[in-house]
Amino acid sequence: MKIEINFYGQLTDKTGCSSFLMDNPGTIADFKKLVIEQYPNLSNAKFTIALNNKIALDNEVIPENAKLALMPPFSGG
Amino acid sequence: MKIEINFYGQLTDKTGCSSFLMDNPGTIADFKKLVIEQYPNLSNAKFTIALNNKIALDNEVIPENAKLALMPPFSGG
Amino acid sequence: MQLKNIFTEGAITANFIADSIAKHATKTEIGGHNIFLGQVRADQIEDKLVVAIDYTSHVDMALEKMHEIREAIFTKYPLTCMHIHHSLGIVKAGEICLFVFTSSKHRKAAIDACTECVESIKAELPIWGKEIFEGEGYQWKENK
Amino acid sequence: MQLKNIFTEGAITANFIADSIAKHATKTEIGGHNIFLGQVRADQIEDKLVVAIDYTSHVDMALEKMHEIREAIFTKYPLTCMHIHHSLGIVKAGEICLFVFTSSKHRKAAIDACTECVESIKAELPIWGKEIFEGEGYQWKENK
Repeated sequence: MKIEINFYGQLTDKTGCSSFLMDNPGTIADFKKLVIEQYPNLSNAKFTIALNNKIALDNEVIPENAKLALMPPFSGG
Repeated sequence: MKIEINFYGQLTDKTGCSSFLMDNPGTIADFKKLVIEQYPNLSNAKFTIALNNKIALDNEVIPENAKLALMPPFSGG
Repeated sequence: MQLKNIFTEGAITANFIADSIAKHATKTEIGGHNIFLGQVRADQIEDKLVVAIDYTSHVDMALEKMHEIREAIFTKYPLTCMHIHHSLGIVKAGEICLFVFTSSKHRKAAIDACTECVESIKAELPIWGKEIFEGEGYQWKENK
Repeated sequence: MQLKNIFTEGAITANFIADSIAKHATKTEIGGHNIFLGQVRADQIEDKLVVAIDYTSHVDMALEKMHEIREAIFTKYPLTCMHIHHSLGIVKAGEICLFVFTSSKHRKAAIDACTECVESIKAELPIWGKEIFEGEGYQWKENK
Protein backbone atom coordinates (compact mmCIF):
# COMPACT_ATOMS: atom_id res chain seq x y z
CA MET A 1 0.00 0.00 0.00
CA LYS A 2 1.18 3.47 -0.88
CA ILE A 3 1.11 6.23 1.67
CA GLU A 4 -0.12 9.74 0.85
CA ILE A 5 2.05 12.80 1.43
CA ASN A 6 0.79 16.40 1.45
CA PHE A 7 2.83 19.60 1.53
CA TYR A 8 1.44 22.80 3.00
CA GLY A 9 2.11 26.53 2.95
CA GLN A 10 5.51 27.70 1.73
CA LEU A 11 6.71 24.10 1.40
CA THR A 12 4.66 23.83 -1.79
CA ASP A 13 6.82 26.65 -3.20
CA LYS A 14 9.94 24.64 -2.36
CA THR A 15 8.68 21.33 -3.78
CA GLY A 16 6.50 22.58 -6.63
CA CYS A 17 4.11 19.85 -5.52
CA SER A 18 1.21 19.64 -3.09
CA SER A 19 0.62 15.90 -2.89
CA PHE A 20 2.19 12.60 -3.93
CA LEU A 21 2.16 8.88 -3.16
CA MET A 22 5.13 6.74 -2.07
CA ASP A 23 5.88 3.27 -0.76
CA ASN A 24 5.83 3.06 3.00
CA PRO A 25 9.43 3.82 4.04
CA GLY A 26 9.12 2.44 7.61
CA THR A 27 9.58 5.13 10.27
CA ILE A 28 9.12 8.87 10.25
CA ALA A 29 12.92 9.27 10.31
CA ASP A 30 13.22 7.05 7.21
CA PHE A 31 10.51 9.05 5.51
CA LYS A 32 12.21 12.34 6.32
CA LYS A 33 15.45 11.15 4.70
CA LEU A 34 13.64 10.01 1.57
CA VAL A 35 11.52 13.10 1.12
CA ILE A 36 14.57 15.36 1.43
CA GLU A 37 16.38 13.24 -1.16
CA GLN A 38 13.44 13.65 -3.49
CA TYR A 39 13.00 17.39 -2.74
CA PRO A 40 16.46 18.75 -1.85
CA ASN A 41 15.00 22.26 -1.28
CA LEU A 42 13.41 20.90 1.89
CA SER A 43 16.80 20.31 3.51
CA ASN A 44 16.96 23.89 4.82
CA ALA A 45 13.20 24.25 5.43
CA LYS A 46 11.56 24.30 8.85
CA PHE A 47 8.75 21.79 9.08
CA THR A 48 6.93 19.36 11.33
CA ILE A 49 5.40 16.11 10.16
CA ALA A 50 1.86 15.03 10.96
CA LEU A 51 0.96 11.35 10.77
CA ASN A 52 -2.79 10.86 10.42
CA ASN A 53 -3.41 14.37 11.75
CA LYS A 54 -1.16 14.11 14.80
CA ILE A 55 2.35 15.56 15.14
CA ALA A 56 4.72 12.60 14.66
CA LEU A 57 8.03 11.74 16.34
CA ASP A 58 11.07 10.45 14.41
CA ASN A 59 10.89 6.94 15.82
CA GLU A 60 7.20 6.33 15.02
CA VAL A 61 6.44 3.51 12.62
CA ILE A 62 4.23 4.53 9.72
CA PRO A 63 1.13 2.30 9.52
CA GLU A 64 -0.62 1.11 6.35
CA ASN A 65 -2.79 3.70 4.56
CA ALA A 66 -1.09 6.49 6.47
CA LYS A 67 -1.46 10.11 5.51
CA LEU A 68 1.59 12.25 6.15
CA ALA A 69 1.67 16.02 6.10
CA LEU A 70 4.75 18.25 5.92
CA MET A 71 3.84 21.51 7.59
CA PRO A 72 5.85 24.75 7.90
CA PRO A 73 5.35 26.96 11.01
CA PHE A 74 1.68 27.87 11.44
CA SER A 75 0.48 31.39 10.68
CA GLY A 76 -3.25 31.40 11.21
CA GLY A 77 -5.28 34.21 12.73
CA MET B 1 -24.38 80.99 48.56
CA LYS B 2 -26.11 77.68 48.96
CA ILE B 3 -24.39 74.50 47.93
CA GLU B 4 -26.15 71.73 46.00
CA ILE B 5 -26.28 68.14 47.30
CA ASN B 6 -27.26 65.10 45.24
CA PHE B 7 -27.92 61.55 46.43
CA TYR B 8 -27.41 58.57 44.15
CA GLY B 9 -28.39 54.90 43.93
CA GLN B 10 -29.69 53.23 47.07
CA LEU B 11 -29.00 56.40 49.12
CA THR B 12 -32.13 57.93 47.60
CA ASP B 13 -34.08 55.04 49.18
CA LYS B 14 -32.58 55.93 52.55
CA THR B 15 -33.16 59.67 52.30
CA GLY B 16 -36.35 59.75 50.23
CA CYS B 17 -34.73 62.67 48.46
CA SER B 18 -32.47 63.04 45.43
CA SER B 19 -31.33 66.64 45.72
CA PHE B 20 -31.40 69.59 48.14
CA LEU B 21 -29.68 72.92 48.89
CA MET B 22 -27.91 73.88 52.12
CA ASP B 23 -25.68 76.63 53.52
CA ASN B 24 -22.00 75.92 53.06
CA PRO B 25 -21.01 74.03 56.25
CA GLY B 26 -17.21 74.55 55.84
CA THR B 27 -15.35 71.30 55.32
CA ILE B 28 -16.36 67.91 54.00
CA ALA B 29 -16.19 66.54 57.57
CA ASP B 30 -18.59 69.28 58.75
CA PHE B 31 -20.89 68.51 55.85
CA LYS B 32 -20.87 64.78 56.61
CA LYS B 33 -21.95 65.44 60.22
CA LEU B 34 -24.78 67.74 59.13
CA VAL B 35 -26.11 65.50 56.41
CA ILE B 36 -26.24 62.50 58.76
CA GLU B 37 -28.07 64.66 61.33
CA GLN B 38 -30.60 65.59 58.66
CA TYR B 39 -30.89 62.02 57.27
CA PRO B 40 -30.19 59.62 60.18
CA ASN B 41 -30.64 56.59 57.86
CA LEU B 42 -27.31 57.52 56.29
CA SER B 43 -25.41 56.79 59.51
CA ASN B 44 -25.09 53.10 58.65
CA ALA B 45 -24.78 53.59 54.86
CA LYS B 46 -21.59 53.14 52.87
CA PHE B 47 -20.87 56.17 50.72
CA THR B 48 -18.17 58.39 49.29
CA ILE B 49 -18.55 62.10 48.70
CA ALA B 50 -17.70 63.84 45.46
CA LEU B 51 -16.95 67.56 45.49
CA ASN B 52 -17.38 69.09 42.02
CA ASN B 53 -17.04 65.64 40.43
CA LYS B 54 -13.90 64.58 42.32
CA ILE B 55 -13.78 62.23 45.30
CA ALA B 56 -13.33 64.50 48.34
CA LEU B 57 -11.30 64.04 51.54
CA ASP B 58 -12.65 64.94 55.00
CA ASN B 59 -10.38 67.94 55.49
CA GLU B 60 -11.21 69.63 52.17
CA VAL B 61 -12.83 73.06 52.39
CA ILE B 62 -16.02 73.36 50.36
CA PRO B 63 -15.78 76.31 47.94
CA GLU B 64 -18.64 78.61 46.91
CA ASN B 65 -21.16 77.19 44.43
CA ALA B 66 -19.96 73.67 45.16
CA LYS B 67 -21.84 70.61 44.07
CA LEU B 68 -21.62 67.66 46.42
CA ALA B 69 -22.64 64.11 45.61
CA LEU B 70 -23.22 61.26 48.07
CA MET B 71 -22.50 58.06 46.23
CA PRO B 72 -22.94 54.44 47.37
CA PRO B 73 -20.55 51.76 46.01
CA PHE B 74 -20.57 51.74 42.20
CA SER B 75 -22.28 48.95 40.31
CA GLY B 76 -21.97 49.78 36.62
CA GLY B 77 -21.35 47.29 33.84
CA MET C 1 -13.44 70.74 26.71
CA GLN C 2 -16.21 68.59 25.26
CA LEU C 3 -16.13 65.19 26.97
CA LYS C 4 -16.99 62.15 24.87
CA ASN C 5 -20.39 60.74 25.76
CA ILE C 6 -20.46 57.04 26.66
CA PHE C 7 -24.14 56.76 27.64
CA THR C 8 -26.91 55.23 25.56
CA GLU C 9 -30.57 55.19 26.62
CA GLY C 10 -31.62 51.54 27.01
CA ALA C 11 -29.88 48.44 25.64
CA ILE C 12 -26.95 48.41 23.22
CA THR C 13 -28.07 46.51 20.12
CA ALA C 14 -26.18 43.90 18.09
CA ASN C 15 -26.64 46.12 15.03
CA PHE C 16 -24.97 49.03 16.78
CA ILE C 17 -22.02 46.75 17.58
CA ALA C 18 -21.88 45.51 13.98
CA ASP C 19 -21.82 49.09 12.65
CA SER C 20 -19.03 49.92 15.05
CA ILE C 21 -16.98 46.91 13.86
CA ALA C 22 -17.65 47.66 10.18
CA LYS C 23 -16.41 51.26 10.57
CA HIS C 24 -12.92 49.90 11.32
CA ALA C 25 -12.51 48.24 7.91
CA THR C 26 -10.86 51.40 6.58
CA LYS C 27 -8.31 51.40 9.42
CA THR C 28 -5.99 48.90 7.78
CA GLU C 29 -3.23 49.37 10.34
CA ILE C 30 -5.37 47.39 12.83
CA GLY C 31 -4.51 43.71 13.30
CA GLY C 32 -6.65 42.85 16.33
CA HIS C 33 -9.83 44.00 18.01
CA ASN C 34 -11.02 43.01 21.46
CA ILE C 35 -14.60 43.48 22.55
CA PHE C 36 -16.16 43.02 25.95
CA LEU C 37 -19.94 42.93 26.27
CA GLY C 38 -21.79 43.04 29.57
CA GLN C 39 -25.18 41.30 29.41
CA VAL C 40 -27.93 41.56 32.02
CA ARG C 41 -28.38 38.22 33.80
CA ALA C 42 -31.76 36.84 34.86
CA ASP C 43 -30.41 36.04 38.33
CA GLN C 44 -32.62 34.14 40.75
CA ILE C 45 -32.41 35.85 44.15
CA GLU C 46 -34.20 33.69 46.71
CA ASP C 47 -37.67 33.40 45.09
CA LYS C 48 -37.31 36.50 42.89
CA LEU C 49 -36.19 36.64 39.26
CA VAL C 50 -34.28 39.65 37.88
CA VAL C 51 -36.01 40.76 34.68
CA ALA C 52 -34.12 44.02 34.05
CA ILE C 53 -31.58 46.44 35.45
CA ASP C 54 -32.36 50.15 35.67
CA TYR C 55 -29.08 52.10 35.39
CA THR C 56 -28.51 55.59 36.73
CA SER C 57 -25.30 57.61 36.91
CA HIS C 58 -23.72 60.77 38.19
CA VAL C 59 -23.24 61.55 34.51
CA ASP C 60 -20.92 64.58 34.56
CA MET C 61 -18.57 62.90 36.98
CA ALA C 62 -18.70 59.60 35.08
CA LEU C 63 -17.71 61.31 31.82
CA GLU C 64 -14.83 63.15 33.50
CA LYS C 65 -13.61 59.95 35.12
CA MET C 66 -13.98 58.02 31.85
CA HIS C 67 -11.88 60.67 30.14
CA GLU C 68 -9.12 60.14 32.72
CA ILE C 69 -9.30 56.35 32.35
CA ARG C 70 -9.16 56.66 28.56
CA GLU C 71 -6.11 58.95 28.66
CA ALA C 72 -4.29 56.62 31.05
CA ILE C 73 -4.99 53.57 28.88
CA PHE C 74 -3.91 55.32 25.68
CA THR C 75 -0.67 56.31 27.42
CA LYS C 76 -0.05 52.75 28.60
CA TYR C 77 -0.97 50.77 25.46
CA PRO C 78 -0.26 51.36 21.75
CA LEU C 79 -3.93 51.44 20.71
CA THR C 80 -5.39 52.53 17.41
CA CYS C 81 -8.76 53.23 18.99
CA MET C 82 -11.04 52.57 21.94
CA HIS C 83 -14.82 52.95 22.15
CA ILE C 84 -16.97 52.66 25.27
CA HIS C 85 -20.75 52.54 25.57
CA HIS C 86 -22.80 52.05 28.73
CA SER C 87 -26.57 51.94 29.05
CA LEU C 88 -28.72 54.21 31.19
CA GLY C 89 -32.32 53.35 32.11
CA ILE C 90 -33.92 49.96 31.65
CA VAL C 91 -31.98 47.05 30.11
CA LYS C 92 -33.83 43.73 30.08
CA ALA C 93 -32.28 40.36 30.95
CA GLY C 94 -30.41 39.06 27.88
CA GLU C 95 -29.72 42.55 26.56
CA ILE C 96 -26.31 44.27 26.37
CA CYS C 97 -25.56 47.08 28.86
CA LEU C 98 -21.79 47.58 28.33
CA PHE C 99 -19.70 47.57 25.14
CA VAL C 100 -15.94 48.13 25.32
CA PHE C 101 -14.07 47.94 22.01
CA THR C 102 -10.29 48.29 21.63
CA SER C 103 -8.14 47.95 18.51
CA SER C 104 -4.41 47.81 17.94
CA LYS C 105 -1.75 46.73 15.45
CA HIS C 106 -0.88 43.60 17.46
CA ARG C 107 -3.42 41.71 19.54
CA LYS C 108 -1.84 41.95 23.00
CA ALA C 109 -2.41 45.69 23.44
CA ALA C 110 -6.07 45.45 22.39
CA ILE C 111 -6.75 42.52 24.73
CA ASP C 112 -4.96 43.96 27.78
CA ALA C 113 -6.37 47.46 27.30
CA CYS C 114 -9.92 46.15 26.95
CA THR C 115 -9.72 44.09 30.13
CA GLU C 116 -8.16 46.96 32.08
CA CYS C 117 -10.81 49.35 30.81
CA VAL C 118 -13.66 47.02 31.87
CA GLU C 119 -12.19 46.71 35.38
CA SER C 120 -11.81 50.48 35.66
CA ILE C 121 -15.37 51.10 34.46
CA LYS C 122 -16.77 48.73 37.07
CA ALA C 123 -14.62 50.07 39.91
CA GLU C 124 -14.41 53.78 39.18
CA LEU C 125 -17.43 55.07 37.26
CA PRO C 126 -20.32 56.41 39.36
CA ILE C 127 -23.02 54.19 37.87
CA TRP C 128 -25.65 52.23 39.79
CA GLY C 129 -27.80 49.31 38.73
CA LYS C 130 -31.17 48.60 40.27
CA GLU C 131 -32.14 44.97 39.70
CA ILE C 132 -35.85 44.89 38.93
CA PHE C 133 -37.67 41.73 40.00
CA GLU C 134 -40.46 40.03 38.11
CA GLY C 135 -43.83 41.11 39.48
CA GLU C 136 -42.64 43.77 41.91
CA GLY C 137 -39.69 44.79 44.04
CA TYR C 138 -36.03 45.42 43.33
CA GLN C 139 -32.59 45.32 44.89
CA TRP C 140 -29.49 47.41 44.27
CA LYS C 141 -26.79 45.59 42.32
CA GLU C 142 -23.39 45.06 43.90
CA ASN C 143 -20.20 44.66 41.85
CA LYS C 144 -17.84 41.91 42.92
CA MET D 1 -17.76 11.88 15.65
CA GLN D 2 -18.76 14.96 13.66
CA LEU D 3 -16.24 17.71 14.34
CA LYS D 4 -17.53 21.27 14.50
CA ASN D 5 -16.48 23.27 11.43
CA ILE D 6 -14.65 26.53 12.12
CA PHE D 7 -13.86 27.53 8.54
CA THR D 8 -15.61 30.17 6.47
CA GLU D 9 -14.78 30.91 2.84
CA GLY D 10 -13.54 34.51 2.64
CA ALA D 11 -13.95 37.28 5.21
CA ILE D 12 -16.12 37.12 8.34
CA THR D 13 -18.68 39.92 8.08
CA ALA D 14 -19.85 42.35 10.77
CA ASN D 15 -23.41 41.12 10.16
CA PHE D 16 -22.40 37.55 10.88
CA ILE D 17 -20.85 38.73 14.16
CA ALA D 18 -24.00 40.71 15.03
CA ASP D 19 -26.20 37.66 14.40
CA SER D 20 -23.95 35.59 16.59
CA ILE D 21 -24.20 38.15 19.43
CA ALA D 22 -27.98 38.50 19.05
CA LYS D 23 -28.46 34.72 19.34
CA HIS D 24 -27.20 34.91 22.93
CA ALA D 25 -30.04 37.16 24.13
CA THR D 26 -32.04 34.07 25.14
CA LYS D 27 -29.16 32.76 27.26
CA THR D 28 -29.98 34.89 30.28
CA GLU D 29 -27.47 33.14 32.54
CA ILE D 30 -24.68 34.94 30.65
CA GLY D 31 -23.21 38.06 32.27
CA GLY D 32 -20.19 38.70 30.05
CA HIS D 33 -19.04 38.04 26.50
CA ASN D 34 -15.53 38.46 25.19
CA ILE D 35 -14.80 38.68 21.48
CA PHE D 36 -11.48 38.71 19.69
CA LEU D 37 -11.37 39.70 16.03
CA GLY D 38 -8.32 39.31 13.83
CA GLN D 39 -8.22 41.85 11.00
CA VAL D 40 -5.91 41.72 7.96
CA ARG D 41 -3.36 44.55 8.11
CA ALA D 42 -2.18 46.46 5.05
CA ASP D 43 1.45 46.05 6.12
CA GLN D 44 4.16 47.83 4.16
CA ILE D 45 7.02 45.37 3.56
CA GLU D 46 9.93 47.23 2.03
CA ASP D 47 8.26 48.79 -1.04
CA LYS D 48 5.35 46.32 -1.16
CA LEU D 49 1.88 46.75 0.31
CA VAL D 50 -0.11 43.78 1.59
CA VAL D 51 -3.60 43.93 0.05
CA ALA D 52 -4.93 40.55 1.19
CA ILE D 53 -4.08 37.28 2.88
CA ASP D 54 -4.86 33.96 1.22
CA TYR D 55 -5.44 31.36 3.96
CA THR D 56 -5.02 27.61 3.53
CA SER D 57 -5.21 24.86 6.12
CA HIS D 58 -4.68 21.17 6.73
CA VAL D 59 -8.41 21.20 7.45
CA ASP D 60 -9.01 17.73 8.96
CA MET D 61 -6.12 18.13 11.33
CA ALA D 62 -7.12 21.70 12.22
CA LEU D 63 -10.64 20.60 13.15
CA GLU D 64 -9.34 17.73 15.30
CA LYS D 65 -6.88 20.05 17.04
CA MET D 66 -9.55 22.72 17.52
CA HIS D 67 -11.78 20.11 19.13
CA GLU D 68 -8.99 19.28 21.61
CA ILE D 69 -8.37 22.95 22.37
CA ARG D 70 -12.10 23.52 22.90
CA GLU D 71 -12.42 20.56 25.27
CA ALA D 72 -9.40 21.71 27.28
CA ILE D 73 -10.75 25.25 27.59
CA PHE D 74 -14.23 24.09 28.62
CA THR D 75 -12.61 21.93 31.30
CA LYS D 76 -10.53 24.81 32.59
CA TYR D 77 -13.09 27.65 32.56
CA PRO D 78 -16.80 27.79 33.54
CA LEU D 79 -18.03 28.90 30.11
CA THR D 80 -21.58 29.03 28.84
CA CYS D 81 -20.44 28.88 25.23
CA MET D 82 -17.55 29.39 22.83
CA HIS D 83 -17.66 29.97 19.08
CA ILE D 84 -14.68 30.04 16.71
CA HIS D 85 -14.58 31.08 13.07
CA HIS D 86 -11.51 31.33 10.83
CA SER D 87 -11.38 32.33 7.18
CA LEU D 88 -10.02 30.27 4.31
CA GLY D 89 -9.11 31.79 0.94
CA ILE D 90 -8.77 35.48 0.25
CA VAL D 91 -9.39 38.06 2.99
CA LYS D 92 -8.68 41.66 1.99
CA ALA D 93 -6.89 44.21 4.17
CA GLY D 94 -9.39 45.67 6.66
CA GLU D 95 -11.54 42.53 6.65
CA ILE D 96 -11.98 40.09 9.56
CA CYS D 97 -10.25 36.66 9.32
CA LEU D 98 -10.69 35.35 12.88
CA PHE D 99 -13.64 35.57 15.28
CA VAL D 100 -13.41 34.02 18.76
CA PHE D 101 -16.44 34.49 21.01
CA THR D 102 -16.70 33.28 24.62
CA SER D 103 -19.50 33.78 27.14
CA SER D 104 -19.81 33.08 30.84
CA LYS D 105 -21.76 34.02 33.94
CA HIS D 106 -18.97 36.23 35.29
CA ARG D 107 -16.61 38.17 33.05
CA LYS D 108 -13.25 36.72 34.09
CA ALA D 109 -13.82 33.25 32.61
CA ALA D 110 -14.98 34.66 29.26
CA ILE D 111 -12.01 37.04 29.03
CA ASP D 112 -9.34 34.51 30.04
CA ALA D 113 -10.78 31.70 27.90
CA CYS D 114 -10.98 33.93 24.85
CA THR D 115 -7.37 35.06 25.14
CA GLU D 116 -6.13 31.51 25.72
CA CYS D 117 -8.14 30.27 22.76
CA VAL D 118 -6.67 32.93 20.44
CA GLU D 119 -3.13 32.03 21.52
CA SER D 120 -3.81 28.31 20.94
CA ILE D 121 -5.32 28.94 17.51
CA LYS D 122 -2.27 30.92 16.41
CA ALA D 123 0.23 28.43 17.83
CA GLU D 124 -1.42 25.07 17.24
CA LEU D 125 -3.77 25.11 14.26
CA PRO D 126 -2.25 24.10 10.91
CA ILE D 127 -3.27 27.23 9.01
CA TRP D 128 -1.05 29.30 6.73
CA GLY D 129 -1.43 32.84 5.48
CA LYS D 130 0.05 34.02 2.19
CA GLU D 131 0.37 37.81 2.19
CA ILE D 132 -0.55 39.03 -1.27
CA PHE D 133 1.20 42.20 -2.42
CA GLU D 134 -0.35 44.98 -4.46
CA GLY D 135 0.52 44.49 -8.15
CA GLU D 136 2.23 41.12 -7.90
CA GLY D 137 4.18 38.91 -5.56
CA TYR D 138 3.54 37.54 -2.09
CA GLN D 139 5.26 36.36 1.04
CA TRP D 140 4.28 33.78 3.63
CA LYS D 141 3.03 35.25 6.89
CA GLU D 142 4.89 34.47 10.11
CA ASN D 143 3.20 34.51 13.52
CA LYS D 144 5.05 36.23 16.33
